[in-house]
Amino acid sequence: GRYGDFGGRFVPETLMSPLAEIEQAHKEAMQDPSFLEEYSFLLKEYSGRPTTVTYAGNITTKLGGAKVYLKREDLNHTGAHKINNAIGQVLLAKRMGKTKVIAETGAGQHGVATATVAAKFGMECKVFMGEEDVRRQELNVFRMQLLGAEVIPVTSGNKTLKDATNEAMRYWVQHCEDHFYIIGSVVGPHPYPYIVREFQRVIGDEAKDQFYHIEGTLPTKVVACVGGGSNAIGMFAAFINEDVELVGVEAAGKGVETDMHAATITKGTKGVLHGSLTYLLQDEYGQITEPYSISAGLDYPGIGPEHAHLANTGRVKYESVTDQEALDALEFLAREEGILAAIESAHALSAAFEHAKKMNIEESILICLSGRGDKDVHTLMSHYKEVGKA
Amino acid sequence: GRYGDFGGRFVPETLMSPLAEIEQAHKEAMQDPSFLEEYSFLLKEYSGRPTTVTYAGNITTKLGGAKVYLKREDLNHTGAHKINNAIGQVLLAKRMGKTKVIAETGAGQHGVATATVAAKFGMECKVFMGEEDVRRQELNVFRMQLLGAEVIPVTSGNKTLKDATNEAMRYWVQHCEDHFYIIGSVVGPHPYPYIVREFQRVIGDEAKDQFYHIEGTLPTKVVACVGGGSNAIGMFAAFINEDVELVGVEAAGKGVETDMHAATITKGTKGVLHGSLTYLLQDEYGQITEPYSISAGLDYPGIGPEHAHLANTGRVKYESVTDQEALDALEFLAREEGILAAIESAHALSAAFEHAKKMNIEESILICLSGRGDKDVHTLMSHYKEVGKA
Amino acid sequence: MTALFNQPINNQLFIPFITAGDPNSEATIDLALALQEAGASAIELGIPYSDPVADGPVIQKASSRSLKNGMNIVKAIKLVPEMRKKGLNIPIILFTYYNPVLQLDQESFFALLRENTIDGLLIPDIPFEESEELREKCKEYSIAFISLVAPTSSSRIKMIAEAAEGFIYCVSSLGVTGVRKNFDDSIASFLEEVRKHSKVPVAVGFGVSSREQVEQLAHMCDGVVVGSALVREIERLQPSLLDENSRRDAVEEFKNFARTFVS
Amino acid sequence: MTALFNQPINNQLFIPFITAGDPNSEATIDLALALQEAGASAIELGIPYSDPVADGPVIQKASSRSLKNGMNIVKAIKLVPEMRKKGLNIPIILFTYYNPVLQLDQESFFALLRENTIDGLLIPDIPFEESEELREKCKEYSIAFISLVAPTSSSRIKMIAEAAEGFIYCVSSLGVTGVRKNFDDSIASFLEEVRKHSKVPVAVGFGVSSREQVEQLAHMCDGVVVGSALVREIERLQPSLLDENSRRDAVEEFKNFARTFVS
Repeated sequence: GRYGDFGGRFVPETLMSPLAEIEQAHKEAMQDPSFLEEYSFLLKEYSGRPTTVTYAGNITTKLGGAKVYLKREDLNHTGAHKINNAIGQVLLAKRMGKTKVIAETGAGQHGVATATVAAKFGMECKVFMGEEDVRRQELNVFRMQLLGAEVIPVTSGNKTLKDATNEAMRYWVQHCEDHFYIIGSVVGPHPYPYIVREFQRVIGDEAKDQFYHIEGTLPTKVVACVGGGSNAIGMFAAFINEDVELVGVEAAGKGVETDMHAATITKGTKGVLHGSLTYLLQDEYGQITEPYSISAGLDYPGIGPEHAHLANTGRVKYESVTDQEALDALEFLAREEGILAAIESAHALSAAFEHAKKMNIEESILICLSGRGDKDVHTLMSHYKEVGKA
Repeated sequence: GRYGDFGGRFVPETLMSPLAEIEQAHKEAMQDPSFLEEYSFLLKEYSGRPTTVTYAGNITTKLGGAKVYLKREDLNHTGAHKINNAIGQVLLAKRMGKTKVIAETGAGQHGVATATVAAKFGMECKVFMGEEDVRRQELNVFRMQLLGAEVIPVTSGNKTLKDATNEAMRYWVQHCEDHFYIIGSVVGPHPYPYIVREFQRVIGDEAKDQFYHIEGTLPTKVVACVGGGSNAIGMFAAFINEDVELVGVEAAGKGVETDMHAATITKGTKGVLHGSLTYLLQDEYGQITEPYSISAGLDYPGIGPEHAHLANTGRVKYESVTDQEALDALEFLAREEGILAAIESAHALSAAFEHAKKMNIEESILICLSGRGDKDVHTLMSHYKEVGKA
Repeated sequence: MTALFNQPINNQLFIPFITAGDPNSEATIDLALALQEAGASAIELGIPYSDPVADGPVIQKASSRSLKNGMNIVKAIKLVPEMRKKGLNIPIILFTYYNPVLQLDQESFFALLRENTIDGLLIPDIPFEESEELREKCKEYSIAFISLVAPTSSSRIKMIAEAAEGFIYCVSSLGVTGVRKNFDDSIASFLEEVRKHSKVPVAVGFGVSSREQVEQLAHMCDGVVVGSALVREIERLQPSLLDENSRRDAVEEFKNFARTFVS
Repeated sequence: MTALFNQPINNQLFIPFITAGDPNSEATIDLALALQEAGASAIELGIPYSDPVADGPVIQKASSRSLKNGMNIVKAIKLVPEMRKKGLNIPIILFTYYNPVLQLDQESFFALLRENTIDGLLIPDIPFEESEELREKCKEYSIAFISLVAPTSSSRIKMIAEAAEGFIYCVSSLGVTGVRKNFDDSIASFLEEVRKHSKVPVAVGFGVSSREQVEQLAHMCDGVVVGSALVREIERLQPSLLDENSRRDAVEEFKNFARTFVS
């Protein structure tokens, strides 16, 4: 359960046996052809995979550098990569005989994905969501409710993703005997970071094949945004042993020089949160500080332990992008390519566009477009109102 | 340009030559392999086609009748089947050397699709939308604006789709020399109903193959909603010469016995609107009456002329479904299968579920799920608030 | 061939358009008479329609005012004999979208036109190719079927112009009806092409809104159709036109305005 | 083996929990002394933490009150000598989440514990498998490393119980800290299993909130840990505890409340 120094299983004793059972069940499942077949079938027939790889020709021309390609996770059922993992975990829950699932959510994408698979598998579903995120993502809240899930607003702390995760863990500690906790990112105690990566690696596996089919080679660079980091790990998994430069992009919020950001690797220090040892935003006494990002999906003070390790070894380069840079990239993509990205994904776009400019046309850059931006329209509207653009 | 008695080209003289040019350009394009290749390429690499066919297992079990399958047009880029046609028409516009496009929109799906392809092809874009629909579909309005389109609120009449279409036609009459009008449904003067059908038949062509691959046979019945009727025609096209029962579903609003509905075939009479002869909701003096549906996409007093013909010959059976029935079906699908349908598509669901109940498990029913419901969340929220459910 | 103008044309034709029932039936009758006094060669009497796609905002508004008053195609046709009774003797051309016509039995419709002394029929959303049957019927009933040609008609001009009856209505520029500041320079060659093929007078419409424009067009055509400019004046005079006490003065004011278009 | 309780245990252990700095440092010292007077066998001194996932709402709120007062792990540890100065002689167990500990250099942390006469260490989010190094250090510094076992521990009970030091903390039911009305019936067999393997006293915590519950548990274990019930009382008394003039009375009231848990 370790990635170098990082990871582990730092949880109350109550959860140790449930986690061991999940680890065992997952191990068996991944060796069971009927499990893998059902997982693949659902990805294909239910979520519409494979998602396509789109060449962003207009942007390539405008930037005048590397060819820009987008892995279109926004075309998944429910609008983001989160469904890949939710499908995997609900199948695991079913295999373990559980009939109730819980989840935490920030932007609501994982909450919607979980509510969706819970509906599909007839399971009771509770989604914990910070009260501030409930406000920012009201569309997704209603979607979850319509799917039959109970959305539980969390009022502690900053009322965002970290607090929702705390509350989900607390609830799980009390109800682990009959509840399965569907964690939405490559965070949490072992085996979650591993399970989530394995259920998200389909992104990279597909993209690698598709890209090779188009270009006859591998991309020069691969870029993905990192909150907890599940889309990035899923994307990177296929390229980690290849000669491909990997870039993870964190949320710099109002700037990493301010105290309003979520740039965990760039500015964080080692610590334990939500069950694993990783980089965290915290004060000298180990109190977790409140992160900030315009993107509810990146507004998290920790990061997946495998990312911490990949940052440490230097295999993946981590950068950060401010709110404004992300929004500019989002608008640029919409205007040039007719694609409305999630604000999360727009962080990857922004960094990737900067890279692309400095590269040449023989090179190429593959970006994980992790989700669509429909859910962010309210946030965008109020942002534009604020800056007087709408 | 006729379907039996229906169709034709009833437009001001100014538009006659532009329409003839479009007809000619389309004819040539459809025989040009490079055009067809680019169209197919965009459907695949940009919009993510083929869209999958999903077996609705839980619903099948609950209804206890025919096997229920869904053609998942909601998984298209921008969230509905409208993009198929918008891609086709923008390619046609490009081929004709036009650099400006206009469109009308009701629910905003066609407007978003048009704004999207306009962005992708670097064209100026104006979308006409009834003021009432601007209010009902504010999410889509902002999406269009973000994509760089100008949304023009139309204040005449009932301020919905019919009025938006009037205004788009007026604008086109004045600007037809350099503007291409991307009509969103199988309505309007010839050759539009034909062009739109040809660009939407991919729905049925794919679905037929996919269904055959799954079941080894053809579906017993195929069901689709009908506003103008483009998703339905696109779906039906592949089955029209087969031994498959076809059902089109209109919006009965608050009931066909009231004056608040949009059940054009069920309750309409012959007349000319927006350039073609078809069934219309009108008074004895030929004044078009205001239709009503909770669904902005079905809130139209006319219907594609080919549908009028298919109703007349009896090849397709047309039924109608009320607001409430559609919402119930929408909720049922969300809870049972984890899929949030557009209110438009929910009309097809509702009728299909009733059919399915009366059929047996050896039979099957294929429903065109024409779009996703994210855009309708506000409408749903206020509806549930009204009926005291939320 | 169905003639609309019995005498040979000496001076420019002035063909005004008003909407039946705007602001009410009585006013429409008085306004028609005023137009005759102002020198109108014929009157286009517009049938209000719910979806007037060939009209700009001024006539759209007139249409909905009139519809609110309960006007319909049958009532509008029946206003003409009342105008005649008061002395109207110039031709009346019924301007209507196709759909209201379609809802009437064809024979009764034409009988209605004849009974009520309608001289011409103009349907802006019926192009040449869709109009054969109607043109036949018009001939049978001695009603002039007015055709429109547009700058975009190009190769269609010959076909349309040769078959034209009464007068041929040339759309001055691309577009719907409405007031315009200037005409496209290309209008001269367009009108020349129309005249080459037309055996009937060539009138220009859509956007003619001032004396200057009329003069500008005079040497290129046989007349003008003026719609929105007059309808806007009616809109302005609406309160006075609706008031029994002030109607006469308002009609007089309207007549003076209309006269400015007559050469 | 590091012993926490020097004397053999004659009666039930009463191990109360309070949060350092709630409502302020002075009050914490007085409350600790009151608990000793009420008959506490040892005190769990909680370090406030931003993300206390093992705690219910009562202790979460105490944590955030204390953090707002500027409390931290170092300050909290340094309160203990002040308690000792005022006569506290029962063992003090530091209750802290792992992250604050991790931020300190390990040697300095243990030196700090020893210097400040801390007797035990309880980290609710360090399971047995992750605790080896800390347990070694505790031995080196003669600090009892308190282990938790839960009903879900099942096959892990033996492993944990055999390695337990000071006392073994049994989670009464699934869950986080907090006040509960009733205990699960299965607790008896769970505690029996723990006692079979434990060489140290067996205490039950998480949810013990009344005298009745203490009595109900008495024959099954060696003592109880009471947290939320006491912290809620502190919350109630907060205004009086913060006021110099009323603190003494409030502490007395708290003492009387705490006494109800002592058999």
